Amino acid sequence: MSETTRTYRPRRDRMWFLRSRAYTIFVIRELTSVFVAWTIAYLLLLVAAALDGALPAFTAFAAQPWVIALNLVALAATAFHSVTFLNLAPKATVVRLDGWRVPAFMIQGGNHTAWLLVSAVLFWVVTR
Amino acid sequence: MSAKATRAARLTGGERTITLEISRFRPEQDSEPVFETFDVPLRDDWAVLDGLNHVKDQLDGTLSFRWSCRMGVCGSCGMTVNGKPRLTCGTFLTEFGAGPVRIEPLKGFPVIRDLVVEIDDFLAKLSHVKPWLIREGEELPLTAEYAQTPEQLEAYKQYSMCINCMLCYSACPVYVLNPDFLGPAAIALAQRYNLDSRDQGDRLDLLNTDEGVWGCTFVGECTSACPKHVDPAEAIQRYKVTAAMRSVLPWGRR
Amino acid sequence: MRRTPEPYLWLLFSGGGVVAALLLPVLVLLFGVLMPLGLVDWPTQAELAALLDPLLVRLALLVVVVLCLFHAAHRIRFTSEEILGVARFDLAVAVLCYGAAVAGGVVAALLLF
Amino acid sequence: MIDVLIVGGGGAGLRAAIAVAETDPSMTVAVVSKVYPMRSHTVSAEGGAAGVIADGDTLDEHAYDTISGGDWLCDQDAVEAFVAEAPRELMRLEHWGCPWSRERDGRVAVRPFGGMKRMRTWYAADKTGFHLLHTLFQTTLKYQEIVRYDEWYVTSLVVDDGRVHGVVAVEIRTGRVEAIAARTVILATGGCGRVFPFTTNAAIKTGDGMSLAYRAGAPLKDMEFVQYHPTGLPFTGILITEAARAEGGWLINKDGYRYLQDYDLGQPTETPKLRSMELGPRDRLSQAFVAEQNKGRTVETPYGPVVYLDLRHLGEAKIEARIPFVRELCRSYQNLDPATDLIPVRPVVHYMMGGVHTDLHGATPIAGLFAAGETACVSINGANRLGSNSLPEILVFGARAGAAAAAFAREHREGEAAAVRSQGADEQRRLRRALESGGTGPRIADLREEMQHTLEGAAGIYRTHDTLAKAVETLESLRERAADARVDDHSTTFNTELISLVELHVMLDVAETIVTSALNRTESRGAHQRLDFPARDDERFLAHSLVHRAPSGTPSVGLLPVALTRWPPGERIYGRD
Ligand SMILES: Cc1cc2nc3c(=O)[nH]c(=O)nc-3n(C[C@H](O)[C@H](O)[C@H](O)COP(=O)(O)OP(=O)(O)OC[C@H]3O[C@@H](n4cnc5c(N)ncnc54)[C@H](O)[C@@H]3O)c2cc1C
Ligand code: SF4
Ligand code: F3S
Ligand code: FES
Repeated sequence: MSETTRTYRPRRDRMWFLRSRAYTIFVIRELTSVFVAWTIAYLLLLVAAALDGALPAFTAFAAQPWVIALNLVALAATAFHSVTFLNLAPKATVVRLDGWRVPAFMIQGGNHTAWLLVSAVLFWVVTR
Repeated sequence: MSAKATRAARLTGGERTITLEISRFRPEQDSEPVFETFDVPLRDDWAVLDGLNHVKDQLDGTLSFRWSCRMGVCGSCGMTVNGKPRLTCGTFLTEFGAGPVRIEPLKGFPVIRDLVVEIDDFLAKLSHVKPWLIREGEELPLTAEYAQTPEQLEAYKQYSMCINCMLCYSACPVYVLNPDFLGPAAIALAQRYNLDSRDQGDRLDLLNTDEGVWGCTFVGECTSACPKHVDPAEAIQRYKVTAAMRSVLPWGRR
Repeated sequence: MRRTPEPYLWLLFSGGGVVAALLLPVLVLLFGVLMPLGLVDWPTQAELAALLDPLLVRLALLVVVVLCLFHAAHRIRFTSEEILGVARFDLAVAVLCYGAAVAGGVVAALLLF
Repeated sequence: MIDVLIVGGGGAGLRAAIAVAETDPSMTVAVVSKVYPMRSHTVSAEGGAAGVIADGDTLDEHAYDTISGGDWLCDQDAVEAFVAEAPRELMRLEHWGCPWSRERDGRVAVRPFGGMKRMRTWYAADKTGFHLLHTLFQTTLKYQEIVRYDEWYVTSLVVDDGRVHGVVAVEIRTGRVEAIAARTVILATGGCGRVFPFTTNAAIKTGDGMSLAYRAGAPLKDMEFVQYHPTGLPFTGILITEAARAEGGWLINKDGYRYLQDYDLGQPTETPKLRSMELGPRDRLSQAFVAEQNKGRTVETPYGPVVYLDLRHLGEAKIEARIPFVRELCRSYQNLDPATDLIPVRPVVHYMMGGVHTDLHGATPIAGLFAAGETACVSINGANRLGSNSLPEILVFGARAGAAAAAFAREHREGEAAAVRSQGADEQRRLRRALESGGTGPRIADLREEMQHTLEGAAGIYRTHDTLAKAVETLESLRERAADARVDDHSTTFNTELISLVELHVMLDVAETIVTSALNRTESRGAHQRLDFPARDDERFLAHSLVHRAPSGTPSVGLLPVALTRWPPGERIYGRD
């Protein structure tokens, strides 16, 4: 409306994600997805090896220190992903029973229980 | 205000002080903001806003900022206090120990002067999401209400508590990077009507867009910043579910 | 109204998020850490092949792969735009990210079937 | 040329704007407001809005409660119109989406309120004004024909030959002074609590509309009637709503004694009893506080004497459910929790019963000039407003003023461009002078503070001739010194100091009319208590005070008889059936 005043528009802060802890955590949370992708790639290599009869070559590859190191990071990243993702779920899904809103911690608890169960079952299936 | 403030000073002596580092931008003389420091009395019951009023009333009459209710309900006194978006009338000086307290205008908005920012953009967005009750067909006569049980009220109540203070916009990196994003409060207010059992409108076309709910990447800081527990992040994620379901289900679009 | 693909992408992203959250940590733990370190024995070639034999398992695996890759692609798309400030090239970034995910899915399909 | 220009974007202003837009979409409506409309002070109202809806309640009972609450200074025809339309207006708000609190069956819930014989106060938890204002504001957004001038400050009315032609306003952001031509103007600028040092009112409540009308030659009515609310937080003046008492809160003195029983307000009961004890009218409760203070039974604090509001026996659950905002305010602004702690409270200036004199349709004696809301005095509040009558008032009379202004604008198409231009230019020069040269004298804040303390001392809960007469002199000297008030800020961009200066002059006008009217009324009635004339005097003063600005600039007070219809003056009885 006013041509007589000039406003100050700050320049874009390139390092915005370092400006606060919350932003940094957000960015880390998002970047866990890189390791999700890595994990998938790694598992595909395993499947390929298993189907092609090249499992020993794969286990040798997997035993290299840098691969183990990478997978340790991937483990941390995917676990972080799981925790954050399952915690955020109640935001998108508000459950109401007869007008009573199921509190977030219950939904989160349910999610984490499911995660543990699935993990246990998989562990059992693979190592049995 | 000054009256109360100075009276407080007289009654308790005024020995402790705290330093305020205030961002100044005077378009006639500054090409970009500069900081100026002021010492103000530090009292247990003083909010940051009381400190600013002390500056304006006693030290430098040229300082500009908005405020009105001093009870956290008019939504005009939002500023960046030590890096965080806060309502200055509800933030006590004692929270900052020995200080200093750095006070800047809300980030993410053009600065008009000193601590005053331009929020016309939000008002345009607010109008855009049709934040009013939409009814179809016959209106009830003025002797009867649209019945709404306490449970139905509860379903949207939280989203109706928004005081338009803009803290959530300031906290949202997506908005700061992309001013076209509809933003947390506007979407929360759209949801306030969507979830109102009396509303018969449809805001899918307004919200189901790249600048609408899909602009949000769920940073979640809007909710942390909100002084009224509106939880705009939740409002947005919930509408994402709605919009996604209505997009894939054949009967979703009327 | 202008149609937007975002709802579909978001559904894929969310599905991928859930699948990844539930499955991936235990899989990396087993195949990426415990087995390579020798703490748990590798299954034999035959056992693995048997595990992958049922069609249903292979289909499920394909779905998992595609969803997880979409999940990653979606987040990488937005995060890179936010961090690097390249939102105005969204179309290109999106094509790149989702393209990679689709490619990964195709590779997986070829492998499995 | 604007058909209806509304000064003020609070409840009254926005309701008027919608009334115009709804009656005639071809009209142009402008809302000029010194803050964004949703910042207006209506947003702070907590307790509720009265309107007869409950089974067994009647319009006559609401009228009688209002009239006796107002100590028979209400115009009874106005009250009858008011109580009849209030329920419809509140229902209209419901139809626009206001989140009124509900009964289990889905019907609107009502609660008891001070001075009301029946449960008839609609509420939206304890943020009634907030929800009401936001509902109105959001509803105005759907009308294209409502034009807004946000953050424009109106400095004068353009009046020529007894007819209004528009306003002069400054755009705060740019400092641009503009004359806006309009066929009709509605003043809806709210109250003037900031004239006093200790008030529940927001910073913006400086009585602008009253001064605008007064300077333009319209009379102000009943300005001596200033309401003290009995329960404000010390220091901040934040209001603890009457709903806290309606839900069962007790007022106790330093000995833990429910002292109201000593002041002819009934006997203590466990559960709240309507029109009794803590649910007595505000004037009587505030006066009882002063009496306790004189007996030495209040508690001294750095911010003056206080008594306690005790909500502890209500329990946390009820407090959370019914008055959560009270808890939030106590926690955030006083660092205490009403579920476990006593709340220190004292009477604080809350509401202005007086204002711009209007008829039942909001019309002032100046043609084309209307007023509504707290800035107006239609005379439904008399000598003491009942809690929860103001929100319905701003709706009922906002709507009436809007409709009347629209009708007037339809019939009077002529404009007076010359007057608008020349008065616009005058005002421009005046403000430029203030801006450029400014003064070098005392600080605005110091003058304001002195004025506020003068008013508190002279026109507080109890008044006498001598202090009032002395206040008249002090105000005169303040006005002289204000002419040279120091202005540091010479910028045209968002110059809030310039606005404070204008507001100071405005408040001095208002203060002067309050003190003069109080001096003239040699009786005690409602909120106006003269120690030197302790009795009500219906012989002489069953009449409104009308204060005009004499050509010399000084106020002159006259009287206007009260309109009585069916309720002859009687005794105000509380706590006794
Ligand atoms: C804390 C508190 C609690 C209350 N609780 C209740 C309650 O529970 N029930 C009840 O019935 N009543 C209550 N009241 C009283 C009631 O809220 C007010 O009387 C009513 O809201 C006034 O509304 P209004 O529209 O007249 O003015 P406001 O809402 O004050 O609006 C005034 C408008 O005028 C504008 N304005 C002023 N001057 C200028 C100018 N010079 N130029 C341009 N614009 C200008 C302002 O920007 C604003 O938009 C309460 C009051 C307070 C202070
Ligand atoms: S959602 Fe919360 S933070 Fe955002 S404007 Fe509304 S009240 Fe303020
Ligand atoms: S911070 Fe921003 S990205 Fe979404 S969750 Fe809140 S709007
Ligand atoms: S001054 Fe109103 S919210 Fe702070």
